[in-house]
Amino acid sequence: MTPRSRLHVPSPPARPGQEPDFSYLSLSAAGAVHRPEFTAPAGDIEDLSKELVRVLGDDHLAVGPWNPHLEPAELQVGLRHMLLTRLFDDRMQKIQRQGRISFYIKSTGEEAVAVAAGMALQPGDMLVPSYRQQGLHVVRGRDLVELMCQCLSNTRDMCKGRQMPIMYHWGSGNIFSISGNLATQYPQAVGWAMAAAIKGEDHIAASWIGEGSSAEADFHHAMTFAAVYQAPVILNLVNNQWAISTFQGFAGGERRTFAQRGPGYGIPGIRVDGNDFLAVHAVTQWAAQRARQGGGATLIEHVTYRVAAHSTSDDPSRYRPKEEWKAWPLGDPVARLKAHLVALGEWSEERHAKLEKELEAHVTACWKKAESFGTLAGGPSLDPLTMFDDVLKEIPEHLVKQREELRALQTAGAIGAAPAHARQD
Amino acid sequence: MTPRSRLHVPSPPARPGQEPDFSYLSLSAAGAVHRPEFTAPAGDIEDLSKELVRVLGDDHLAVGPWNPHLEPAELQVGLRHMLLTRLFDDRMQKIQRQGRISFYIKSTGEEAVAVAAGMALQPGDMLVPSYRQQGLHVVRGRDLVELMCQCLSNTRDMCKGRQMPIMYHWGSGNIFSISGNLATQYPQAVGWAMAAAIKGEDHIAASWIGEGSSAEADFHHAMTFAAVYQAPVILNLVNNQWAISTFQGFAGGERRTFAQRGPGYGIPGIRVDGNDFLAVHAVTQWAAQRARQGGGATLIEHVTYRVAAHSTSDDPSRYRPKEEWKAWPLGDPVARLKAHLVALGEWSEERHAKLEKELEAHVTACWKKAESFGTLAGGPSLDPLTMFDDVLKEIPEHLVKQREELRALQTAGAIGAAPAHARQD
Amino acid sequence: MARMNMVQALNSAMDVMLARDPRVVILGEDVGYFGGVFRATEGLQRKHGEHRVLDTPISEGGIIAAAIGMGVNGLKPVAEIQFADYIYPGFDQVVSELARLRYRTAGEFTSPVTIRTPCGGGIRGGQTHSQSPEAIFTHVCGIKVVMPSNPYDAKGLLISAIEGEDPVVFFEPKRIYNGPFDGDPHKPAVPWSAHPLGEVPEGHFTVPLGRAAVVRPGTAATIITYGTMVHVAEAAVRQAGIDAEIIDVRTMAPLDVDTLCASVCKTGRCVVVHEATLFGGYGAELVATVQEHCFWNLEAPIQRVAGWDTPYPHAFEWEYFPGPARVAAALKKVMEAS
Amino acid sequence: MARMNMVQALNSAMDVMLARDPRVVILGEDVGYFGGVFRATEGLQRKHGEHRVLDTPISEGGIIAAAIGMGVNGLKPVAEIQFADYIYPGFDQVVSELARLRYRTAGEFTSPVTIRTPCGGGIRGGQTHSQSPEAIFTHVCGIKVVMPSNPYDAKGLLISAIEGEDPVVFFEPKRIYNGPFDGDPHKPAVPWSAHPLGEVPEGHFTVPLGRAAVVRPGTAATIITYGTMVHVAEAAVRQAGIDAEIIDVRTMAPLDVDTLCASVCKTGRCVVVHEATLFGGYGAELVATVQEHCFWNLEAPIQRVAGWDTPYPHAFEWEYFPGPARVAAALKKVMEAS
Ligand SMILES: Cc1ncc(C[n+]2csc(CCOP(=O)(O)OP(=O)(O)O)c2C)c(N)n1
Ligand SMILES: Cc1ncc(C[n+]2csc(CCOP(=O)(O)OP(=O)(O)O)c2C)c(N)n1
Ligand SMILES: [Mg+2]
Ligand SMILES: [Mg+2]
Repeated sequence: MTPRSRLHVPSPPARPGQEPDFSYLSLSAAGAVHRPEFTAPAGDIEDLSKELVRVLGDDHLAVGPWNPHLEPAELQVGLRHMLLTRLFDDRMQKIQRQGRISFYIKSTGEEAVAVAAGMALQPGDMLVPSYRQQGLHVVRGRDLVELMCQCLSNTRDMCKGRQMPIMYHWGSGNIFSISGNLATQYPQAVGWAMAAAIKGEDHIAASWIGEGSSAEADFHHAMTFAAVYQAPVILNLVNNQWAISTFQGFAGGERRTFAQRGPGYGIPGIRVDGNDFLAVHAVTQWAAQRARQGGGATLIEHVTYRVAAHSTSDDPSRYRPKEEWKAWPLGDPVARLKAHLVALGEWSEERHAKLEKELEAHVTACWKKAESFGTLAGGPSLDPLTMFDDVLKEIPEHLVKQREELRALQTAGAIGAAPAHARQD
Repeated sequence: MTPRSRLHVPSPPARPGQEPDFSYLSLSAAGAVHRPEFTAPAGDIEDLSKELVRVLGDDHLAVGPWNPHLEPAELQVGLRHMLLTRLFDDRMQKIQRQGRISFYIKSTGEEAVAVAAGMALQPGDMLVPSYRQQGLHVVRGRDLVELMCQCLSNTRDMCKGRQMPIMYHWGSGNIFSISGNLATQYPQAVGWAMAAAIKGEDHIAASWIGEGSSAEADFHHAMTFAAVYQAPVILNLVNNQWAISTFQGFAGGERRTFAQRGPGYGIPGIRVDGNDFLAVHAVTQWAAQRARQGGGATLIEHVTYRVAAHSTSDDPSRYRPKEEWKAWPLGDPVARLKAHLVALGEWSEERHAKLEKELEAHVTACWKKAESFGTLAGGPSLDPLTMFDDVLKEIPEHLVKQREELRALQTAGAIGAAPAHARQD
Repeated sequence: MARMNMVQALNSAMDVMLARDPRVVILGEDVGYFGGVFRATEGLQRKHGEHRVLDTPISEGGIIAAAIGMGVNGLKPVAEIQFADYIYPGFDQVVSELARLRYRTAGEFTSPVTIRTPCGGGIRGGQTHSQSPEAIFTHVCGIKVVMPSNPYDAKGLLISAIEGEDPVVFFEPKRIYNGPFDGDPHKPAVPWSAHPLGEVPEGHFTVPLGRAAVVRPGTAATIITYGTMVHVAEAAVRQAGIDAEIIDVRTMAPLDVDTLCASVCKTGRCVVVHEATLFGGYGAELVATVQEHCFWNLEAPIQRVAGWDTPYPHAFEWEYFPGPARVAAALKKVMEAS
Repeated sequence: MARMNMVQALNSAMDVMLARDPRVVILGEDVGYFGGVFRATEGLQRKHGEHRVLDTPISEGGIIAAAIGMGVNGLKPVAEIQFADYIYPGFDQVVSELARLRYRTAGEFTSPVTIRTPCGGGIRGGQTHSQSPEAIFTHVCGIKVVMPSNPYDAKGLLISAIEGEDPVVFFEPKRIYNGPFDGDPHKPAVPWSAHPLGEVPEGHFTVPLGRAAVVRPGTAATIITYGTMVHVAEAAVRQAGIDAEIIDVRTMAPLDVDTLCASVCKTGRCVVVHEATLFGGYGAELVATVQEHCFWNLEAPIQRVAGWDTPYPHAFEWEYFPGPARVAAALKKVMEAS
């Protein structure tokens, strides 16, 4: 036998200029996957990690044991949240293109992963997202103005200008701070849940991570601690097929699903159609109840597709077929929920168009208001001297001195106003 | 529903003063587990991660598809290696108790995990152990004097006095350096294997980690990289039931096996009776052939028991029943291989006693020789000024100066000889 | 008052806080049933329950991350990292998360985690049981960094750390867990029970963070140091016969600049001492700060005495350890210069 | 000679080394097919093959660990960490493994990994795309730490790093990838193509590690700095109208003490400048070293100009960034003092 290189290098099914090819995806039919009791031992339900929980069929009707039987009114709220999330994203992206904010990340095509899951949880539950679940804020009723002000780093920025756009948090809304460092939030969510269990409280935590980020150490930390202490936490893994330029095979998705990691740790893993609002809602509810009843953690892999660029700094046409998303076999979560409601007779094109208009007007009004608190180009702005606050609870002496040094420089005119927009290399 | 704490805290089946209880272990009968082709897809052989590959039956005969059909001569060599490892350990522990070395770690009861695996590999394969696989050095024919000199930090210490006892390495023998930091070697072994594959060489790497250490990030890194690149590596996880004071439940072993982590990553996981020389040999051979033929990595969980204290700094009677090891259902690897050879008519009590004597004499002779190269109490000793070597390839200026500073202090008598033995707090 | 060694003092601090504040939880490798490899948590799980004192998986990153999450959910976690040498796998969670959370959320989310970890050499632990990585943490904005040099301070500082609302990395110089060590390995060990600072109140008391202590008043020169080296400095002063003032930094960040600089401006001569390696070490910050504030009073260049710039070499511990001979030599050097 | 910006120069260094030495491999997140988020590896996979230029999982710890293993097996890995802010998850592998392997095996095992990582602010990247963590690495014995300030040095130093047998952490000040930046964000960006140091040989050449460069001779004072701040220092000198000598450290560890101290002993005044936060920063080491060697020549306390001791605040980049105004003020301060 002649020795030869055997290094396997994962390669996506299609590159720019090639035909999109999603044949690698294994799909189950809507309604085909069984729904076990909350109390089923992880070892007995390993099949859930290989199948794909789906509720909405091709006929747009809800079928099977995972049908959450939501009221039409609730579905309409879900549709509204997803649509608002999408319109908000579209607007913010446009605003970024105009140079009015410096950076943005869209969640287009993945709205259900945040919205349906968020709706299936309770207000006291702590949500611990990555940067692509802005839908959670929408679900919990956050004033979009606050999100916009954060992106503007203006006088109403909840982060006081300290974070890049989209790094939101919401203390009173129980939505945790987004970190620029991937995956760090995952084991923190487990710790939060452990504390709830220690205190004997009835709240659970839910966290989100991208499939690419699951290669980070913190994924392992989260899984291990969740398994050992049976922490009341839902660990959502959003498999949107792409990290930045690398497809999910580079996170280890070539030969098994990400949900299968769960059983490896003794945690149920559920693979769900992430673009099926009803399915995401149902599996979240199942996992939440399991956690609340002392059954510990669940890993949920949401199979979805990142329709947009990774961020406004990215150009996906360099690494994947331009219209790959059009071939995505699981469709669009907004369109699918809409079609379901239409099929139920609870929605119509007219109502949809009206809602869209209403929400667009709402977003416009919010942006107008947000701008009144300051923009990159002008208006009121945060006092730079606040940058010395909150490093520690109390401002230590050396920072007092540094603040005075900066104040003196400002007074002397040595450090002037910032330019409208710094050069981005 | 009244909220109540649900934090699960793993608890071992028995604490000091209680009856040992190994009923949590799931065992398969010898010969009961199927042996798939090398080429079987990981997803098709997930059962191997839950079963327990065993070859030696209660009648001490080899049975089933995993029987490696080794020649009696080879088995005798294996027995010799395991016995030598054990006697070496016993002697070094005694020597430590006498204060003649400062620290030691035994592998008692786990000798097969290193010896049988080591014998199933080829000399060009890189072995990347943790601190409890001294048997690998024995298998590869290392002069015990060299290991002893390392423990003595004497003039023949391969580490030049820079590492605590047992932190061996062997460049020409292809046994990697042991790190004091747990688990770091695991992804390094994967990197080594990736390089072999990149170069098109026919060597594989094999690494060892404790079940407790599998909670470290580096376990995840190793598994992820091994899975993504199908690296030719064997990842051995030695589940000896205990970390220091915490049982394997604290690493996540309560609700599934460690081997099951493999399938979670798309890597075959095999759970093997780590005290069964033949079984360990067979699964190693299988995994090695798979890796060499381009099939990628295998995770092997060796189910064994840490008979000795964690190290000479540890007192296990504080946290587990004193004689727990006596109740260990998988017996002793040396005794079992011996009984097998006897059953084959290829060994006898007399030959065993004679071998034991011979090996003890050998260990004694080695110790004598090792001592001649310096002991803690006296004899030749390393030049402390060598401590400035090997920080970088070439000694940089600031270290030259520091070396001169130390030399001057020595000359002035300001820094004297070290005491025979520093106080250990 | 009771007699305590440093381990007992730390144990007592945690015991007091577990009893006083239901939010306090202890977590770490082997800290629960077993009571810690250095016995710092001995008896605490038995007394306060296994939901207050938790054994953890061997995962420093996971321990610190979980502690952060617990802190966000209203607990006051005290995490033990078994050896400071093993804190690096948790480094990202410390730097990117623990230290940043208050800042990045403008105070809306905080997590007051205390990380305890034994550091330093002199116990024949070789390169992975002897490190002193404090400098690295002092460069991270958003955490406090502490190292006590005696049982009294250890307890008082640890209680302050746990009660405070900031994250603290609390280094414990394990060489002096059982007794002060003056750098001479030939001498019999003196236990804390025979030392005035081994007298420690049994109940609650605090030693404030952010304040250095003048542990030996003097006029001829100033030695700035912390941890084990405080005792080495005392021995060096005796050995050199120079009336140096010795300052125990105690809190490395934020630094009590005033106490340090008042002394150096008075004495005009300064030696900075630590066990950690010299290059890029915390001593550099001390020198840089002192020379800036005391330049016009300095009679000689400030000297640093520190570990040689090599990994901690197991067999050459006493040639490596910056003992009294080296400190005394530096003292003489700053006295002679002019 | 060709015109290159710093990214192209780095790309060229890797290209040259991939072609010259079959042992060289590149690995990192998005470095393969895509060519890196800063395009530093653009075209390299296409040219040299996907076994030489590897995309990796998003796992900085895994990347560095795998690179170490590859290095042990005879390769010369060049690992990219996408932002220096993300190096912390790999910190344990750097400190405990990469930096220690040669030492702990007395040279029997070595792994000459080069870790490239973009650092520094000024690109509106906020706190997790702007950090300058070099100080932390300079305190780790067993690695070299490098930061270039122009395309020529970038290529020459990177080739030296890859060819050398020691591990190197190679920081790339991303603010000056495309052109020198003098700290004034209001000015139009000047590309490297219009700068003499944008002239870079296309083939193989080296700039030695461990040697600082006098980038502007002067007599009145010495500014010691590196990376982006070299250009800020130049602007500050112009602004202040003071004939300061500017030294570009280039290799932070091991440090070229002689070049630094010769200058300060000559000028008698010194300002140390870096982007990283002040407290416990690398500037402290520079100050401590310089004051020790040049004490008798110093006319004024050495000043440090550095990032304020806060996390990098996204919106206040230009109040935070230690620009020419602050450097000039410090220069004036050292000139006035006496
Ligand atoms: C520790 C760390 N490493 C690298 C990055 C750079 N980075 C930001 S997003 C990203 C891709 C993440 O992909 P995935 O987890 O799949 O999430 P998605 O963007 O698809 O939602 C990378 C590599 C980072 N932010 N943090
Ligand atoms: C990073 C790190 N954390 C903690 C330790 C301390 N430590 C040394 S051995 C050990 C237990 C390891 O248990 P396991 O992995 O099961 O291996 P075994 O000793 O049973 O062979 C611990 C916690 C260490 N050496 N390194
Ligand atoms: Mg993704
Ligand atoms: Mg173990």
